[in-house]
Amino acid sequence: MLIEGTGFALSIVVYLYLMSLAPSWPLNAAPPDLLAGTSLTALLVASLVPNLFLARWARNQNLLKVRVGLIVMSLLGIAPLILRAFEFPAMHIKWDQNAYGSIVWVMLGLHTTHILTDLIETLVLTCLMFSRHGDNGRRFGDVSDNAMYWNFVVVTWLPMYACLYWVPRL
Amino acid sequence: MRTARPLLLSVIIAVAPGCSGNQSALNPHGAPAIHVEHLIIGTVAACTAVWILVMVILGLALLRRRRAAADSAKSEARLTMTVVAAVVATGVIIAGLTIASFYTTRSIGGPESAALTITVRGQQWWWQIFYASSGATPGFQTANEIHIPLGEDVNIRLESADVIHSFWVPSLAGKQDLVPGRSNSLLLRAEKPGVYRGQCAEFCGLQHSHMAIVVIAEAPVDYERWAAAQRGDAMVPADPDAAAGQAAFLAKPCAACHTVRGTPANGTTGPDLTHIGARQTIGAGLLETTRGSLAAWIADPQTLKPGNNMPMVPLTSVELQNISAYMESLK
Amino acid sequence: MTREDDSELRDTALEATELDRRLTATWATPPGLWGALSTVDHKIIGRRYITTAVVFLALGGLLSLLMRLQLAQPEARFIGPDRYNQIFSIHGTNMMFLFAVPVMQAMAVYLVPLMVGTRSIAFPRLNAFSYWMYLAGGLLLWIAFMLDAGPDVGWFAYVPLSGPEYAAGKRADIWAQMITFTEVSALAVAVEIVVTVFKQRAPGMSLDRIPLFVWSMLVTSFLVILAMPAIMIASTALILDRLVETHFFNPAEGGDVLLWQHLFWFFGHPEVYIIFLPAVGMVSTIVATFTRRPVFGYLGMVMALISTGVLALGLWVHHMFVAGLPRLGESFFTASSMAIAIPAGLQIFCWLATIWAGRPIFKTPFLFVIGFMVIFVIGGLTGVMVASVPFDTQVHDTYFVVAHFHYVLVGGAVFPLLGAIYYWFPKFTGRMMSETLGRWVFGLIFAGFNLTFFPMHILGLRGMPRRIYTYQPEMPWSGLNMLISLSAIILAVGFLLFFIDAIRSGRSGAPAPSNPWGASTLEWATSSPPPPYNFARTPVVGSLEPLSDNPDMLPVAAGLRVDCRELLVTSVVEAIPEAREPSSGDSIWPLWAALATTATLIWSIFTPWAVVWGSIPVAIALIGWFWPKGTSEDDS
Amino acid sequence: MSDLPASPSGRAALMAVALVAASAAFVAANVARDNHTQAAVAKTMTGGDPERAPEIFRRYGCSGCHTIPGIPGADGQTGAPLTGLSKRVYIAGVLENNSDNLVAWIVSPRSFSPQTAMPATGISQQEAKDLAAYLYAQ
Amino acid sequence: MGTESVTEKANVNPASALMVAGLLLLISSGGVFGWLRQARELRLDPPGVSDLDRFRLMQNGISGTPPESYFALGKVYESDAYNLSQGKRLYSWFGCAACHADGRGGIGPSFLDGWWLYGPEMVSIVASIRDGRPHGMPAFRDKMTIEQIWQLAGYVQTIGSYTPKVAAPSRNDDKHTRPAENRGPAKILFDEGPAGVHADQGPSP
Repeated sequence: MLIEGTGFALSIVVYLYLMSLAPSWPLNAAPPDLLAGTSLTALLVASLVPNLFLARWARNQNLLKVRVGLIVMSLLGIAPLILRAFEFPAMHIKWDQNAYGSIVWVMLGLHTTHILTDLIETLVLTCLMFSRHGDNGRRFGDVSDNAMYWNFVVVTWLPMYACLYWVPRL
Repeated sequence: MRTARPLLLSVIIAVAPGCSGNQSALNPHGAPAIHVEHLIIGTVAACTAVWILVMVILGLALLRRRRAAADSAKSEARLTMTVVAAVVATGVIIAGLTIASFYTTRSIGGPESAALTITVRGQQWWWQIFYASSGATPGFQTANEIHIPLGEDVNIRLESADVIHSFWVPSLAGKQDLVPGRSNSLLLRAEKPGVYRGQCAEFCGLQHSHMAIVVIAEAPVDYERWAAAQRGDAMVPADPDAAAGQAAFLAKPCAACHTVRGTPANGTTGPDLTHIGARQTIGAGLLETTRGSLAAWIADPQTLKPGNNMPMVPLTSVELQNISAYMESLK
Repeated sequence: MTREDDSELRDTALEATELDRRLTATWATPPGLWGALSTVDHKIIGRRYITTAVVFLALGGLLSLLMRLQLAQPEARFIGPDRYNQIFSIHGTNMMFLFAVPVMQAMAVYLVPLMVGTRSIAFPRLNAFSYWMYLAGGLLLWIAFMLDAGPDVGWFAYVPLSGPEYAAGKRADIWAQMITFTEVSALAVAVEIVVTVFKQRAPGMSLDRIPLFVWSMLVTSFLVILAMPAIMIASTALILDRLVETHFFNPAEGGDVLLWQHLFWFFGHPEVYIIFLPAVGMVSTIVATFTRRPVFGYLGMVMALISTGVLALGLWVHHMFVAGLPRLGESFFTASSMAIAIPAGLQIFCWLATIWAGRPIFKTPFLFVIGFMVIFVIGGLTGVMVASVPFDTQVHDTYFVVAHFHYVLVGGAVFPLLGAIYYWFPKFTGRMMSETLGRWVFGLIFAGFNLTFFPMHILGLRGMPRRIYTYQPEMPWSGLNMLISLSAIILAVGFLLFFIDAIRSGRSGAPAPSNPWGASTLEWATSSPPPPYNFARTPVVGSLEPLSDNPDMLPVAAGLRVDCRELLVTSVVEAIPEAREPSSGDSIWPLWAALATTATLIWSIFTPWAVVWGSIPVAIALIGWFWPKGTSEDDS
Repeated sequence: MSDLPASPSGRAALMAVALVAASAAFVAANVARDNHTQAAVAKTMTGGDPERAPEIFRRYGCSGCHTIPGIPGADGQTGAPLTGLSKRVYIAGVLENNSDNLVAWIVSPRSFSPQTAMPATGISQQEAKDLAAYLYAQ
Repeated sequence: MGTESVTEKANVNPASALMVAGLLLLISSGGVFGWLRQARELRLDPPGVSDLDRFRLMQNGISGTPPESYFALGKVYESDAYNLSQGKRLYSWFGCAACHADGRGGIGPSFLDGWWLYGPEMVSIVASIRDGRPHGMPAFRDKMTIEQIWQLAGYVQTIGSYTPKVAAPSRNDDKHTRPAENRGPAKILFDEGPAGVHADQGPSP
């Protein structure tokens, strides 16, 4: 996570660097529409609540609750992807139009990859918890690691959200 | 100790002036380069002293006679003191060198004071050079050769047409990159008349090795005479070979890439050839400008400088003769 | 967790031979091809890693001989510009990404678990995966070179020369994608080492008792983790620019050419320390052993390691002094670049003090350390020179810099590495290398190196730029170039002799005892070569030099299971035992995962859709990797 | 199939031989491919058959005056060596190097360079094409 | 004796067999790589260049056959990345954009719309560039060498191709006006296919 955190931080640095060179920012585009991104942010922040519960249940090795929590988190992993699909057009620019478009798409893409990775992991864990391998200390450990990772995905989004949606409005 | 001798040798080379040809940081003839040379000599001397000192200590540590049982606590304390002192000394030397470096940077100064500005545009793999117009006197374009008046600050504006190059004439100044999308500048000032060779220092592709530039520093009168000649159109060829050469030049692909002012040839891809016969070199320092090397270059540029952007134009033997005669006549 | 029953056989219950038999049954790699492909034993993987890296060293060395052949005379026609550009690009890329960084990490993969007294590295399957990725990246580069598709844009791949407009074909993409391979493997190893050092140290090995080599690898791993994402971002941006026309480096659309240099050198400068810091650890280890005393100023050394690591992240701009950046920034980076000389100086002085106070024994590993001191100090001092902006404007991108970084990297890393190989060879193979040949190897390499690289300083000052495939006969460089090329032969003979010695000793050298040098760190507490389980019982550490304190009987901790792979987890600071943790068993899935990733990455040079379709097999392989097999390791 | 040498040094030697063999195969295949391409281009350009050339070179005395690679006894010192002819810019310093000019030159050199010492050998057009194909294929 | 050696041969050590297989693989891959390797040609042989002029065109100026040596060279002007990117540079150096813009056309016809007045074959494009065409396309016979014309033609064909070539060059460091060649701009911008008859763009074939 330190690696990915550095990656996210560097992408923000690149964004700000390109901004510092540009005569106007965003370059030849309107600032992004707030709706999709903001509701995604709200959704991600809200998803922290069940996620924290899930982490606690996993620590307590409560199989039933963990199963429910994982299903909820799977759904909460899919929902942001749907919203994300609306975020790309909300940027009013494509990756191949100029450097602003490039960095914006790469940042969104980078974060989407993380949501996707965590979602797949959550789905696999959900299957596992319903299989005979489920009730096992190690699996519960995996679940809390996964919950931890989701926290990371959500927390790193916040500076990126600020950067993508609010910096162009400054 | 095996390396001590070459190291000292280099110091001797550094101190002995004028023995390294005309493309050398150790043979400076321009104010910026002279300042840097002083810094180089000073730093190398200081560092050599440090190195010798460390080596002497290493030698002693390795070979010294050991007493049977030393008072370990006392000697440890003494060692600690020594190491701390050495680190402090390192800090002091480093600080001294940093200050010397800042001082040199300051004394070189920026190109703000310059009266004359020359724009150098890096191209794969040659230098396009613009002398700006001033008032009524029109500007002109040339390639691979800069003339500057002696003892005057000259601002070299550095731009690139394609990839990153680096302008480096070590006898006059340090190097500076030519970065696409940006514009850099560099101060040149020659203290002694002469022909100073420089070379692209940033890897720029296939013919990075053959991308030389010549800076000619001459008395202001000579410089003005040269500039006046450069502003003029190309000479009309007098002898029949050259005249036929001009006709061939215009009929063949040559004119599509090269400009010869005063003729219909106005291509902009290759170097301006209006006064090529007066330049010292062709092919960006590849060969001396003679009838023979002109012919060799025109006949087969891809063997002389593989990968460069001048194609091999099929010419009959007579056309080749004539065009090279024409080129030579463009003084 | 203290329950004792028949199904959980512990090492407390068994006497030595039976313990050895049972532990071997649990930890050993099964024979045959399948076993070799699915092993996760850090020693086997470490040896593989080292061998592969040394093969790449030899290949890179051959390229440098080709370059010297071409440069021996002016306007030589032996190699044309196109091939020469590929050769020097691959030489640099190969030496940095396929030799220097991996070989240092490989030494750590082998040694760190032994030095901290544990049974295996953390995340052993990730370790296997990282090796396969590294191998695939290396093969990609070299096969591309054989097909005349080798990168020709330098190891630094500056845009726009490497960008979509000026680098035709797939050469630059292959460079950028090869970076991804080595990044993935380097980052994986870095994570393994950090976790191994933090959580798996032997009981009692508190932070102030960690061997210096382990400290150096810890700092190195953090540097890898912090610096490598920059090049990952940079190379991804480059591929995107080339493949799907993003505009990161296109000035006409708001991109910037210098952005590449910032990102590249933000990684590229720490890279030097990623290579050099492990060497500091090696030198410290060898100095301690061959002067018969602990390294002077342990705390100072650790602080120097950490501060070098921190400073390394803050001086990348000194590679860009002539790119036309604001002068104030340049001054700052001059100061910080100069400042790094202070921790480096501290290290040198500590070693000198150690030698001064100790009783040196002039065996081959120690000879290499002496050579290191002589050469590296020159490299460091020339580093101080190029840290000065005005000085650098004259020598940047000239042979002076070529000389400088070969003094730093060969002097500062290859010499210690060769010493380290002579030093640890008995542990790796159970056989000693030849002392006689070793002296010849040292003498030839030392003399050959200095004769080859010292004159390059002078060439640089006399105006010879780097990366030129030839020079004109009018330039006054041909004499020195001929000397350099001839000296390179001496250097090559030295290396050849080293390879011969290593191969010969590995097959028929004198058998080595457990601790041939009388060293004091834990890797010497087990047999040479170590058994698959490293230590029959986990050692307990009471000082910085556990073997000097108790040369005969090392105290041990017991209680680990012997019927499945299990190791001891300890606390970060004091190394107090916390829990028993299972360690993953052999698996073929890391290989499948590496193959799927390789296919995806190479395919993605050609179309972006490869990332979408290729992620499916990658995901399948990863699920297969982590899916529990119902074995005891999975379930405890 | 015989068993491999059991001794370590034997295996190392085998490995070394295999590496050398692989490098040799690499170089040989590369050279073969280049030659193949070059020969194919030469044939299509000239419309001649290089197979017939060696005999023609000897019959018309070409090999007496020129050094020609691959032709037995062709080490003549009177005319210029004909190695790497396809890379030349001019034929005899007079004609642009292309297949028509080369054939024409071989048939009647005097018509292009009156002072040349090269005789009109009475060679036929098709024979000259065969020679051109051979020379360009080198 | 005999039986002994037979049994020995029958029980080949699997490790040895593996090693032999590995060595054979090594040697054969050496050969394969050697055969596949194709060095970048910076200077074509002069007679080869001159032969490029000898393509045959149909009477109506549309389509024809390239010189046979072109096939012997492996159709390098269509498939070789270096030649294509050289062609791209020539496109800007020789001012093609003045009439054809970024490939969309202007005064001259578009390359992207899938409509080739004289067909998409290399020889047609080469002939158009070399000899010019009615309605304003000038002849470049005296401005470019024949090798440059082939390079340029390969590039022009690439811009208008509906299946993007792997070897195609990517964008320039210029303003973005259309998708880059390696992404198949014709396909992206004119996915509906050939755009019907262009009465305004000269004679239809």
